[in-house]
Formats: sequence, C-alpha cells, structure tokens
Amino acid sequence: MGKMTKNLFLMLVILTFMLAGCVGSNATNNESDTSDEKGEKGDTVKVGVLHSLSGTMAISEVSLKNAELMAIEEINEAGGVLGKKIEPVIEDGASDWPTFAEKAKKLLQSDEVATIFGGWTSASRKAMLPVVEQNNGLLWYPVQYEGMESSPNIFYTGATTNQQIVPAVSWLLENKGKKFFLIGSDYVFPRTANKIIKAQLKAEGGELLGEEYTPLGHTDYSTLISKIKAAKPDVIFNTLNGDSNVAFFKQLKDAGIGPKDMPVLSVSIAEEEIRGIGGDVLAGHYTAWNYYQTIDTPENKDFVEKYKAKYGEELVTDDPIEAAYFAVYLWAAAVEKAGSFDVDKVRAASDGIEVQAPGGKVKIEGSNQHTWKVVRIGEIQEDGLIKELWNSGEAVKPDPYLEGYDWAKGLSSGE
Amino acid sequence: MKPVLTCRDIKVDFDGFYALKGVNLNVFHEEVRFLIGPNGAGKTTLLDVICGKTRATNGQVIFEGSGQIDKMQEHKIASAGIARKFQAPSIFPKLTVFENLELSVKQKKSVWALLTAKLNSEVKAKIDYILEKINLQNERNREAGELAHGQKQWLEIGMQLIQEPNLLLLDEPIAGMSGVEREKTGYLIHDIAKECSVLVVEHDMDFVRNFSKQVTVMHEGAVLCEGSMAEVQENEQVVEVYLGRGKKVC
Amino acid sequence: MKNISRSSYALLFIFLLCAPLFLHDFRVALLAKFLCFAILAVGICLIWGYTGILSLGHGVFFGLGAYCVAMYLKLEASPTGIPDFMGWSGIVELPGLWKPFANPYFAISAAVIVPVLLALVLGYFTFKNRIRGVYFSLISQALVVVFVTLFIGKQEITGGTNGLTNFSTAFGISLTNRGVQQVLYFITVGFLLLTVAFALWLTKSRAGKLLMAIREGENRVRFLGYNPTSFKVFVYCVSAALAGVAGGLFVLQVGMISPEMMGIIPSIEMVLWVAVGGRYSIFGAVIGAILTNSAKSFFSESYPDFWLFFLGGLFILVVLVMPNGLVGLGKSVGEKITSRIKKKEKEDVQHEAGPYVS
Amino acid sequence: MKGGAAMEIWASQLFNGLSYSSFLLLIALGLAITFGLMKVMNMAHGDMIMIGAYVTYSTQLIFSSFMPQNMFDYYFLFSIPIAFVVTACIGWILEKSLIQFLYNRPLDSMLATWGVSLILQQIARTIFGAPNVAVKTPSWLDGGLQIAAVTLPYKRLFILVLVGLCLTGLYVYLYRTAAGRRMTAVTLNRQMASCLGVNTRKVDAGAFALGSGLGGVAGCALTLLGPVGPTVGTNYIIDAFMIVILGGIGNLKGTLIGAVVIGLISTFVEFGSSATIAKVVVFALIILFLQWKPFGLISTRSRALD
Repeated sequence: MGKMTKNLFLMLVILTFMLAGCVGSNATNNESDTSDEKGEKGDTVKVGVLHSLSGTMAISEVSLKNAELMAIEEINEAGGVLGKKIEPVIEDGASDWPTFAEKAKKLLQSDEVATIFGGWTSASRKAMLPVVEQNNGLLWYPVQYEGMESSPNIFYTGATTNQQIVPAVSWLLENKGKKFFLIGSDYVFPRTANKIIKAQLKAEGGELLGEEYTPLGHTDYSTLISKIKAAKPDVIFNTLNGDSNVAFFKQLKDAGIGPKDMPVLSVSIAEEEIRGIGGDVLAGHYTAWNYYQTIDTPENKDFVEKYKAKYGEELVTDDPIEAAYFAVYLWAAAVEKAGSFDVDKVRAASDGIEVQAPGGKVKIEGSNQHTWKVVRIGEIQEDGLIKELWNSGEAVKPDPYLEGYDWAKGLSSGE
Repeated sequence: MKPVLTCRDIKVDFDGFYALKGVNLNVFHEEVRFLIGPNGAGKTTLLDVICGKTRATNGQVIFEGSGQIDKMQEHKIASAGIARKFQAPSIFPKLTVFENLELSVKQKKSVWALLTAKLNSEVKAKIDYILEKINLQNERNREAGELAHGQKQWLEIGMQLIQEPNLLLLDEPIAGMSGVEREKTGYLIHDIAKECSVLVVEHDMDFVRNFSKQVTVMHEGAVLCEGSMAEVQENEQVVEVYLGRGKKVC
Repeated sequence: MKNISRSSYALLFIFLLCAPLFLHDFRVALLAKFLCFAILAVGICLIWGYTGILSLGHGVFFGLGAYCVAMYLKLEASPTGIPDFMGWSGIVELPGLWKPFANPYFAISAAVIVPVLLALVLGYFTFKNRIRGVYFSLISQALVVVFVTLFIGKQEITGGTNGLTNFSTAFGISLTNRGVQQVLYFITVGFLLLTVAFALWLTKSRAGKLLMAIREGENRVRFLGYNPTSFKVFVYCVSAALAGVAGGLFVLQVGMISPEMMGIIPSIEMVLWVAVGGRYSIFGAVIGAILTNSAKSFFSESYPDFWLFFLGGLFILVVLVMPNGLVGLGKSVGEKITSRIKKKEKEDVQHEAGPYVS
Repeated sequence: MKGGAAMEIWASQLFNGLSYSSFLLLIALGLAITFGLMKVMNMAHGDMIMIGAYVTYSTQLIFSSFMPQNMFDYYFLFSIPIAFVVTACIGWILEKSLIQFLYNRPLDSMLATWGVSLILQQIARTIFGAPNVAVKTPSWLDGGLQIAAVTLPYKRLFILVLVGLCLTGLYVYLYRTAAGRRMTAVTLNRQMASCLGVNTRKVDAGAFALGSGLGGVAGCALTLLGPVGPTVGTNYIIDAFMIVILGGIGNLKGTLIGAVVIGLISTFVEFGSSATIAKVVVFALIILFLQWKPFGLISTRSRALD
C-alpha cells in the first residue's frame, strides 16, 4: 500500500513534467491544420525567425532578429503580404547546431510557417539544410559565407565568395601589394576562403608568405605575430572569428604593427564587431562588405534612423543586419508575384525579384537563389564606422561555385 | 618451527624521518602476537608495511607460501592471505552488514567472477556463521553506517575473518569498546587464532595482560624486546621507556 | 532501488510506448532524442552515482559513437563516394580512415568499440596510477579539449565545425520517412529498455555492490583482495559504450553531429541530467535526462533569457537541497504521505481495537 | 647575419612565452588559493575574471564621463584595486551563501559553482548586453620597449610586473603576516588550527575572497590583451585548472612553475607548428604527465588513508 502510493505519486509528478515539457508551448496551436497552404490562417501568415538568442552566437544574431522583426512590422503597417499580416514565430537556436535543426523542424512541422529567416554560422545553416529540404520549407540565410552550396530550399542574401573575398583580393593586389599572409580561425569558412585566395593569388601574380589558423576562442597572438613579423608581408588577409579578432588586433598594435606597415583586410568584422574591439585599435585597417552604415542614400538614412529609434541610439547597422532586413522584403515581393505562399510557387516566381534595399538595389538570381550585390571596400575609422574607399559600381552576379573564374576550376570538388 | 611471517630489517623513511629503523619480527602458526609500545613507536607503520599500504625503504617481508611480498600490490597481498583491520573502522557505510560480508567472502576476485557470482547456500551459510560469531545476526539488513561504534569494529573483524586469512593484522581492535565488548573481543581473537595467526597492535595493557601469550615491544622504530607479558614487564629497558615518558606499564 | 519498484518502470515504459499516439510527430522526434540522452545518463549514473567517479568527458564518447554512425550515413548519402566537404578541401580519394565505414555493420560496431577502446586505454593508465576525484575529472576535461580541437582542426577528415550532416538513407531506407522515424523511435525505446535492464542487473550483481564499495572506500576494497583498477576500468568502459550507443542513435534521430556537441559544456550538462534525476538511481538518471531536456526545450521556446538562470539555479539547488535528485525528493514526499496514511490507519485501528493491539 | 635573425626570433619567442606564462599565472593565481589551498573546485573563477574585466570597463566609463580629460589615462590604475575589492566581495558573499556548505565535497562544489557561473554570465549579459565591449588602453601603455630588433610591448611588461607584485604580495601575506599564517594553518590542518583558537569560518571566507579578488585583478589585465564579454571566463577556466593541477595542489611555487612550463611549451610548439597543434600537444602532455606524477610537479607526501 505504502509503496504503491509512493510510486504513484512519483510517477504522477514525472508524467506531468514530461507532458509539460514535450507538449511545450505549442499546446495552444491547433496542430491538425485544415488550411491547404502553409502557415496561412485567417488573416495572418506565420513565418519563423530562428536565430541564437542565447549562447556565444547571441552576440551577433540578436540584431538580425531585430532587423527581421522591423521589416515584418513595416510590411504589416503597409498592409501585409497578399492582404495577410505576417505573424513572426521566434525561436532560439541557442548557438547549438542540433537545436537549429530541431527548431527548424518544429517551425515547419508544428507551426507550419510559410518561410524561415535565420542562421548565422555555416554550421547552423548546414544543420537546417536537410530539414528544410526534407520538409520542402524555405530558409532565408542573411550572412556572407564560403559558397560551394546552392540548395533549392535556401535563399542566400549575404555575399558569396565572388561578391566579397575575390574582389577584395584583387583590390589588395592592385593597391596594397603582392605579398599576402593569411590568418583565420580554424573552421570551415576561413579554410575554404583561404583555399580560394591561394588559387587566386597564383593566377593573379600574388605571393603567399604564410597561412595560419588558430582554434576558436584563441586569445594569445604573440607567436602568430612573431611569425608575421618574420615573414614581412604587404597585407594580412584576416578571416578570424569573433573574440579572437579583439585579441589579435590589440596585440598587433602592441607589437608596433600599424595599418601603414601591414594593413589587415578583414571579412568578418563589421560595424557591430568594431564596437567590441574599439575603433582606436582598428582605425586604418580595411574591410570588404556589401553595405556600410555610412552609405549615403536616402533609403539608408531612413533605415539607420528607424533602426536606432527602435532599438537604441547607440546601436549600429551593418551588412548582415541589412541583408536580414531586405530578405523579408524579397520574400514578400516573391510571394506577391507568385500570388501564393506555396514554397514551389514562390521559388518559381523568385527569379529577378528586385527590391530597393538600404544599400542599393538587390536582385535574386534564380539559377542559384543567391543575391546580386554591390561589393564595397572600406576603411575603418576612429569612431567605429567604415568609410567606403571603392565599390564595384554595379551589382555583382553571385557565383557560389566560382564557375566564371578559370583559376577556380577544380576547387569546388575533387573532380 | 617455520614462521608464517618474517620481517627482516625493515626500514621506512618518511622524507628523512625514519619511522622504522630495521625491524625484525617472526610470527608463527596459530599464534596471537601483541605489538605494544608508546605512541610513535612504529607499530601501525609496521602493519602498513606488511599489508602493503606503506612501502619499506629497506628490508624484506616474507610470507609463507608467497615468498617475498613487500613489492606486491595491496590486493595481491590480501589475496595471499593477509587480512588487515584498520584502527578507525573502515567498512562500507552505505552497504548493508550482509553485503559488507558478501563482498569479503573468500572468492575469485576478478570482474567477471563477481559479475557471475551467485549467492548460493554455501556463501549464505558462511555469512550466517560469521554473523553469529560477531554477534550481528539481527543487524544483517541494516546499513553498516548506522551501526554502533563497537558493532562496526566487529563487522570489520568479521569482514577479515570471512576472507579466511592465514594472518590477521588487527590495529587497536577494542578502541572505543565497553568493558563487556572488550572481553568478548578478547575471546573472539583467541577463537580466531585456532585457524590463523594474529598480530595485534594494542594500547590497553589490561587487555594485553589478559589475552596475550607473546608480546613484542617496540620503541622509536625498533624492536625493544620480546617475550611473555610477565617477562616484558620485568625488562628494565621497557620500564624505562614507559616510565621515562611518565607512563606506567600497569 | 528497493523503493523504485517495477511499477515505476512499467509506467514509464508504457508512457514511452504510447507517446506517439498522443504527441505530435515533431514532439516524438524530440522525445526520441531525449531517450538517447537517457541511455547516456544511465552510463553516467553507473560511473558517477554508483562508483563515485565523476567523468566530465562523456561528450567525447558520445561524439565518437555518433561520428562512427555518421560516417557511414555520410558515405551512403554521397553519390560520388567522397563526402562533399572533402571535395572542398581538395581531397580526391577517400581517406583510409573512412573506408571501412562504408560497411554499416562495421560502423555500428565501431560506435561501441571505439569509445570502449579509448576508455580502456585512458582508464587503465589513469586508474592504475591511482588518479582519483577531481584529478580524474580534470583529466577527462583535458581529454575533451584534445578531441574537440582535433575534430575541428582536422577539417578535411571530420568536416570541421560544421560536423557531419545532410544524410539521406540507412540500409537504403530513407531516414525522413514518417514510418521510419516511428520505427527509430521504438528502436530507441527498446535500447533504453535494454540499457535499464542491464544496469539494474549490473547494480544488483555482486560486482555492482563492489562498485558501491569502491565509492565508499577504495582502499578498503584493495585490502579485501580486489583490484579496484579493473573494476573502475570496467565501469568506465561500460559507460563509454552506453555513451557510444546513445551517440549512434542520436545521429540516426537528429541527422547531424558536430564537435560542439562533444565539448566541455555539453559534457557538464550530461552530469547535471543525472544529478537532477537522482545520481544514485538508474531510474533517476532516465527521468533526469528526459525532464531536464524537456525543460530546456520548453524554456528556450518560451523564455530563452530565463533558461540560463533556471539551469544555473538548478545546479545549485540539486547540490544544496536535493542531493538525491527528483527521485530522492519524490521518495521523501511519498514517505511523508505514506507515513501520514499509516499513522492514520494505526490510529483508526487503535480506536477500534483499544489499547491491546501492540 | 642569418644567425642574428635566428637569435632575434628566439629572444622574442622567449619573451612571448614568458609573457604568456605571466598571463596564465595571473588567471591561475586566484584559483591556486580557492582550489589549491581550499580544495574548492570553483568553476565560477572564470567569471571572477569576467567581472574584473567589466569593472575595468565601468571604471573607464565613469572616468570618461565624470573626470577631467587628463585624468582618463590613469583610470586603469584605479580599476585594479576596485576590481580586486568588487570581486573579493562577490567571492565573500559566494562563500557565505554557498561554498561553506560544500567543503569536502569537491565534485559537488564543481557542479554548484558551474551553476553560479551560468547565473553570473547571464547577469552580465543582462547588464552589459551580449556583445563584447571595448576597453580603451591608457596611452602610457601603448607602444613598446625596443631592444635590438625585439619589441617588448609595454602592456606585456606591465602584466609581468603586475604578476610579480601579486606573487610577492601573496607570499608576504601568506607567510609573513598573522592573518596569512592563520590562513595557511587552516588549510594545512583545520582541526588543529581550530583548537588553537583560529576562527576557521572567518578564515575560509577570507581566503575565498582573496582568491576571487585575484581573479578580478586578472580580469583587469585581460582587458589589455583580449576581448571583454559575458562568456570570456569560460575561455580561461580550463587552462587555469590545468596549471594548478600540473603544479600540484596546495603549492604556490608549483603553480608558478606550471604556468611557466605551459606558457613556454605552447608558444614554442605554436611557433614550430600551429596554434591548433600547440593546444592539442599541451593538453595531451598534461594528461600524460599526470599519469607519471599524479599529484603534479611539486607534491607533498601524505599519510592519510583516503
């Protein structure tokens, strides 16, 4: 009798917990949806917003979430999409790749969203890729990345390699010198990027003096800087990630190396990141992106103003924020053109969709679902903003497999 | 007669401090040998050396049937037939009295043997026998940690007995026991001696006088003298060691 | 153990078997993932709760098991026979290390054998040299650092930070099919059942009691003639094997593995699951893993900021207030209730029978 | 000519190694007290470093908004004692509210302090936001000392000096003052110290506060070299533990040697190969070394049974 009561009590508690945990917050959702189109219910259409709101990547991703929500709000104020209001379902990827897969699955299967905006790291995208493909969902990925990918279920609104790295290398070769030193964090993006750079240097007459990788989170750069000093390159091409940049630039400056001696061009440092390093440390070094806060167009002025008013005067806008922002507009435009939220129809309608983004016109390239973008090289200023030194004039066609470059043959696969 | 245990010129060096300075000792079959001596004489250290807890810096320990054991690992020494009861009761407090004994039973002690071990009637009978001997029949299913201090001491002695050792090392077995319990323990020790040799370290002189035949006196890491209690008490050196420190033998 | 009798296990497994009837597919998949964690938790319970060795490196065993199965799945999903990420690193021929993993049976056995071998080698030397307590915990953490750094650094072989993902089929059967997912779920439940049965058998055997004895006093065990090293190595290998099994099943369910998941933080969280459920109880480990992860899923859906406060608080709470975890808590509450009932019964009886009863 | 260049590289690598060692020593020093002497597995030590860094950041903000411009350069000197006091107070509170229940339960204290660490990180995130914050280096620490062709950055020299000061201060405190002697007495033999009339509870709290305070100082120094963010402590905590166990628990000299050995090995291995390999080699060496000497470089022989 006594034992039975004890066990029953225990089990009762446990089962309640389990149900609470498993059924979770979507208990309110009617899961057997009768509407035939994804995410549509009455006057609203659901979209997923999936970024890391906690963990190490929250640093960067929270602002993307904010930009996307701002775009959604604006579209809703202007009447919504196909007459429906957009209802964002926000999920936390928690800087953990399986969680991204799990949440993407939840958004597609359980919330039945029309599309997902999300991701930052390549790893999170790779984790979501099979999920969106298997469930025939849609993902808008807003960050520059290493290319070599083109999924029919993903739209890439950040730069691929030929819209950032390749032109940056050409610009450096032309303006700053032939001798390169490559440094990067030890993971997929820097290694792939450097592989491309090495091929390009070979083809365009550059010289490689060294290539070094440090583990993620590495903070002692004295040895690496000694190596750089010994090699005496003209430029340093930097693909370090996150925290490591802070340590690298501080210690580079201490070692007496300034932008006049050896300029560093970085492709992972935007206005947001500069705030955590300090403009004084970075001033004079270069970056390559498709958007800077300082771009002088009325659309951008408006965008920066609205963003600051909404989220805080001290904040800055940067390339990924802009790409996340206009991704929502591109999707809305594609839906309007397709006249439906259906993924296949939206995809079919997407080719050539064009919107006026804060940084200029952007256009979807239907053949690989990337975006046409203008390339810009900038110099970091003391105040933490970036001054544009050069741009490509016209938008550059995205080429994730670098098929348009002879020297890149054989890079994209073992064949 | 051949000794069960022979210690030859045992020295132990604790970072420059010699706890043992060349001890020689023989223990014979079915003998109860008492080790006495003032604090710091090295009695416990000697037991530690015999059971392998402390390594001798010099000298040999030879055990009948196993040869030289002073380089062997502790569990090998124990398997060779030397059981040790520590001064502070060291039993397994979260296991029951029965389980404590079950683990101590003489058996093959490999992982595989224990995985496949069955609690057969033979083992049960052995445990019951020991439980009776140490007077813990009624506590068999209690957690050992809940026992009274004296009972813990007995349980530990029981755990040594059930190993069926050839030599039993007891370090102050009656510490913390009441008068009745002491007496019981004394008889228990003599009972044990019918099956194996016993080496006891003890401070309580009444107890030693009542239950000892052979006594070895140690002082400052060396053996001072050996003999019956009466002989030892006559020894001038012994008297001096004890009296000189302000302590009486009786 | 005595108190958590069969009925608790029966209820748990009936719940698990019925779950697909009333839970959404997505939730079932989630639950399947938690069940993999439960298998791993049982392993941690055996080594930590029963033997008293705190390993903060179980993520490595989990990861190795997962990578072994993932390598097979990746090869099966690569039409060219070379995984896509190797192509980007300029590798034209499949590395020798990968070749045997084209065989599913090899891969599945490797998912158990590789973690066990690592545990065997590391455990043998570490335990033989009598490294214990926090020293062992810290060494196991160093192991994690070594493996994670290696797996990230050897990108051309391991896929780097991205890990291995994008699988399609196993044994030629599509993994995304709804029916297959359900079958996988039941396979996982089956494995958990086997794991629990094995763990209960182990802890009730004499060897299991010796493990507890090692926890209580390792040197005493030595002077009883046992060699604690072999028992500790044994239990370390068992728990590594369980972690490997859990990792292999995890990859089948979730469809990815990356070095992050074998890192320091996941490894510590694994210990927390067991601590929350009740470190001295197999049942506690199982429900601890399921509940903590359910809570994580719930909180991160609803209050992502709050999650860390909750998790941190949970750690402190478990250590300070309920060292025996939920099982201990449930037991003591249950005991209070039963003692009240008993008292009442007694009073009732006394009322009826008068003072002559006792 | 070529020999000169090689010498130059060796000299600068030696300096890099020593400089890295000094930094490691600084992060491990506090832990050498809380973990080494008091046997508390304080996983929240990394967050004391984090708090120290944020204190420096806050001091900088206060100086830049409330103090005259010419004082700004000296904010850093003020931030060191402030960071020490703030983290020491947090350590003291932590000891009183949590750690004191966990003595002799090292594995449990590890779990509980990990929980504390998560909470502290989330608090920092709530106050200062998730992104890194920038700490401006005072201008007198810019640049470096030029010896032949080798540059010795002032910041690194400053950290070397700071570590030296901490170490001597600690040494003097522990072995030359009454309070410090009480602390050593308690860590060596709690019961005996208690019998001799030492208030062990008070000493425990004091020692924990001291260890945490040193973590705060390390945090200050960290702002000169690395990033400042809520999770910065987790980057260093494992390294710090490894140094302490490598050196041998309960031994400041061991910690010093441990830090120097790890610092030199990792810089030289990194120079010859890559940072990734250096990390793997260092940790693998630690595992191997502990197999050989389980109690670290300098260990005291003990007669205790368990």
